[in-house]
Amino acid sequence: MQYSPNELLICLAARMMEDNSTAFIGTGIPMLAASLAQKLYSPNLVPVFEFGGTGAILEKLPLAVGDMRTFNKALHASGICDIMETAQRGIIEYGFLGGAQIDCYGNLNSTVIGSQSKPKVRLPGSGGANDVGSHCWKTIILMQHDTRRFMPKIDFVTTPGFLTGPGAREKAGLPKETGPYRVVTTLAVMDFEPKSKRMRLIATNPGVTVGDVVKNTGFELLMAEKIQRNEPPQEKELHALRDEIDKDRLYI
Amino acid sequence: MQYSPNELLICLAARMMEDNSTAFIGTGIPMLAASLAQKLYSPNLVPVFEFGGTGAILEKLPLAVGDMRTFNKALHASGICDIMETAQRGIIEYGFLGGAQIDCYGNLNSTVIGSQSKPKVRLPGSGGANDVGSHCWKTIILMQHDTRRFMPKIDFVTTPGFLTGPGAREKAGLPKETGPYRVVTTLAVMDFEPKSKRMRLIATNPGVTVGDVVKNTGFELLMAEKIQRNEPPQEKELHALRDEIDKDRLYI
Amino acid sequence: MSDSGTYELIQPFDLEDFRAHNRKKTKALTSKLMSESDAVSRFIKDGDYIGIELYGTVRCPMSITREIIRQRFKRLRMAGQGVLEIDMMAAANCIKALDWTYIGLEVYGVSNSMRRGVESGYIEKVVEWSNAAIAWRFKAAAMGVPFLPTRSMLGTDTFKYSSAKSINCPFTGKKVCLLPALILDTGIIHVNRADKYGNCQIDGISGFAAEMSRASKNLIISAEEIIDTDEIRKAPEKTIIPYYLVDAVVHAPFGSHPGEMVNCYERDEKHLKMYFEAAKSEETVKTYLDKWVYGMKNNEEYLNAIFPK
Amino acid sequence: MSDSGTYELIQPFDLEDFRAHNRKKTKALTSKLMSESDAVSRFIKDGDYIGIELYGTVRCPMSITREIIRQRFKRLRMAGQGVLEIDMMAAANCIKALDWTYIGLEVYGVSNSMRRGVESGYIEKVVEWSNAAIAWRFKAAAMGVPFLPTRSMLGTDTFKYSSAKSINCPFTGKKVCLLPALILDTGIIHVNRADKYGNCQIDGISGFAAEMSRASKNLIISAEEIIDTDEIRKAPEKTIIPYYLVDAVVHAPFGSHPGEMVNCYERDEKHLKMYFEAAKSEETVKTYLDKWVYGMKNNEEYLNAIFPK
Repeated sequence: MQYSPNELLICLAARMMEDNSTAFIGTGIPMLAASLAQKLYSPNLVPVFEFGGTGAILEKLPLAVGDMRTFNKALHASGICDIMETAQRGIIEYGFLGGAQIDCYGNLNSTVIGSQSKPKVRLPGSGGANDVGSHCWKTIILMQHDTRRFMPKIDFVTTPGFLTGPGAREKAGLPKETGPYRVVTTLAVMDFEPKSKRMRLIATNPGVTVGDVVKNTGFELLMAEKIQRNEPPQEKELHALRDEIDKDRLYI
Repeated sequence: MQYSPNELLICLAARMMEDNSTAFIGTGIPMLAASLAQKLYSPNLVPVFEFGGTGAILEKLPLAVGDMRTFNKALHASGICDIMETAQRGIIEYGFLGGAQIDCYGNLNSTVIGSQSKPKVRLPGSGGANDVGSHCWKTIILMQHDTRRFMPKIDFVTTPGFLTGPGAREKAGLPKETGPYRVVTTLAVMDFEPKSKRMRLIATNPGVTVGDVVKNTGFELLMAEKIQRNEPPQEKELHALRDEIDKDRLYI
Repeated sequence: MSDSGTYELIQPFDLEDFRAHNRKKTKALTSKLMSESDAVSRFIKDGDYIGIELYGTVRCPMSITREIIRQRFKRLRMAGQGVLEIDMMAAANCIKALDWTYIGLEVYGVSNSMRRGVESGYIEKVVEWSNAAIAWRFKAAAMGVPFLPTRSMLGTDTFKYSSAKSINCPFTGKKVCLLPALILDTGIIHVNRADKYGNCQIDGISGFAAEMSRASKNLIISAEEIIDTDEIRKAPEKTIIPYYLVDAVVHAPFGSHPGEMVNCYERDEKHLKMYFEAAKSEETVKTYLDKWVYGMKNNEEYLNAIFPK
Repeated sequence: MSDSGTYELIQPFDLEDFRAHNRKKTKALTSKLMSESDAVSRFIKDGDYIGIELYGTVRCPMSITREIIRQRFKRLRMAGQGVLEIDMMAAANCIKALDWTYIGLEVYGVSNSMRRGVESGYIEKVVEWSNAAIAWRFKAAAMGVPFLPTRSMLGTDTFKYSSAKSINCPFTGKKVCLLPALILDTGIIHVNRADKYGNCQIDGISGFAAEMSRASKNLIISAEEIIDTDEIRKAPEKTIIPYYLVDAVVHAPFGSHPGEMVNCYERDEKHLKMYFEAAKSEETVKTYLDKWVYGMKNNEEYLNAIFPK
């Protein structure tokens, strides 16, 4: 079956969402992935939306992080401070992040290309990304994979990955044992090698070689001992996505 | 007409409550005074109760600072943090306080007689008093008047008056232009002389001489140029108190 | 220019430990319904630091309080903003140390049980705070931060006999008081309604329930009424305490008796007077406790005695 | 060990001045009903620092936004967590400086109007924050304190290009970020319901309305519906913004159009797409503004054009 790069990303992300876990859901792909996960894999996934919705049943795809669908039949509807403080207290397991640039420690830039005071391209900024990346236990980064995005040095650290390496998060005052967990891209899935905290290839997407991934990564990528192959989107996944979750094809 | 010392205190306090002003109302005499004020003098008095009630219509006398009557037909029902922060932002004009001991700067003790770690008499403690005395613009102190209470040095400063004198509140970090406004007692009404911040007699109660007040005050009391005489409780006040507000005579 | 209250923290806090604890708590929808007895024995151990949310005699979890006394704890540490429940626990010698703001009987005067406890030295340590300060300390923990600034407590002995600190604000240069986070081993809150998972609704004002629930490592909820989760999902903005904070849900009709419960019942003034009269001496309060607390197997038996059929 | 972001505060705060201002505001129940035009001209002047509460296109006070553009402000300073409204104000060259967290068009991509404003230098100063940081800065002001601590922003360029500071916590010794209070000259919030005095109700989630309303020296409310105060008094726990915070109440049905309003209407996707398409270039967005903003006398005229009879 044919599928788009976004559909693949959505399926890979949805499969990572554990049942009975809390996950911070942002606009776009995470919303589609959470909807798909609730439908197929994790009916008791607890989606958390930054403007106040917790534990919604995602019957209709939310279009914004504060729309009615983010607290549809929810267990709790509060506000942004309550949600962000809940994350700061360690309640929220997963967070999903995107970005324009990423380095080998998983630091993310979504603020600016060029200098902050005289930008070449002004990007949308942190939004909740810095908070999600600071407080959630495991952040999962979703990105397109090419050398303009996977860079040895990014222009601006909007959201903390492992900063300058082992121990750097703790030294900066960030909560213990938090940080990037997976990087899911159009080409592959990476984790972070526990000692060096550097990005490591663990699985390639269908039709993608290790060489393709290396060629499209602007820094040295560590290699897992055994590199897995990701399953392509399955029929039931694509059916749920196309015919139920995003019938109007707003995203896919 | 006969009246009790408490009835006099209630009437004196009620007459001080301005219409369309916000007033922090504690248990006991302030509740009776606020009810009386809403009935006779200040129908638009906005009572604020520390556990969350704002703008209640005091049809029945509250018995506790969090009972249903404190938010009867109220404009807003929140919680203690919201209310205390509202005071900290400068929204609340009046606060009413009591205490076991007071000094010439209006500092109040409601914590302990003797030493804090080895008390002779352990008292109920600050409660909201320290907060009210720190943040409200004008605090009105209600007390019995005798030398065991009006002391040159109190055992413990629970709630700040003018501390050690002019400028001391500001130096301590307390908000500008706040502090004790009146001391209303069973014998008299005092204010604080603006320059020295020391307690000053401004009016005596019916049947009380200036000498009586001085004799019952354990520190040197400043004297206003002209000392007023307080009106005794009037028939309409006593009628409202006895036959409407506190029919069950819980307080009077 | 920085300054410190004289006392060490009765309950030192560790945000990393709190985060790790919060992470481990289940996020699954599992029933937490249990009896007062199970809730107390499972989630409180002697020596723990506990907190009870209430406003005076209003919405006070008395069925849980009586169970705590029944289980004869002797060395509890507590945040004390209380009336009836704390007087009773002091009378039963349950308490060893206190973060104290107001403990008294409101219109019925001082708490004689607390006086006896403190003046005799049975209660070993009392640290002073204001009401807002205690609520803000819960709020600091609820926010997941080590402290909150305030302009309360400055310049007073309340500050001097606390564990607060003051600094010059790095932005304004002016003095400000810092209140340390207060993370409870166990919090206890009585609510109007809860589902079996612990999603809670409170009518009217909400005191410090939102903050204290989020500041508790373990949280015992007693509820006048157990409702279906569908009712929760119909009005999620009414949920003031979400289920993932909660460890035990106890169905406790008249759970605040002899105090009152908003929208449910008023105070039992007669019983209150009887208790406060008894509380005046060690002997008479013992007689009260023997009859109404130790003498009752559980809350059902208590209610049957209060409301004989 | 203490550290500071590089930027000076765009909006320095003075808690004493804020307290004095709050004291002067009337506590009387007086009608504050007025038109968009009066609300904006009375409570905003050029150069002011303003804030708009919303979540993306949801509950965004668009009728007030259009009026701000219509009155041709040129040097506003703003807290920017925004989508449609801030893109439009940038397109109309209303903004000179920003505390920026997220400004973009969500699924429709980056805000080209902001890009033009920032990259050309018309917008003179941009200071970085996270979403929570901006909300907590409002919360600091709402609490009446100079700052709030957080563990956000640490270790990043977001901190470096902010006006935050970091200190070692006096209790734990560990590093913590301090967020300075953000007191708005004028806040603007769209609600489901308000009475004429300004007591407001919001359905469902409440974003940062509670915090921002309490952080505003002047507060403009627009409401889908004006209700009687008796309705407010029947359910005082629903009041999220009490009247004494409010200076203007504007009756604005479809006030969030072309965005959505919880329980009232969904997004007008067609109009949104038309706008976002227009916003791609300076010329086309000018045409849009000429027609839909400058070309309309007031919100009534706008609504008549949107929903022709």
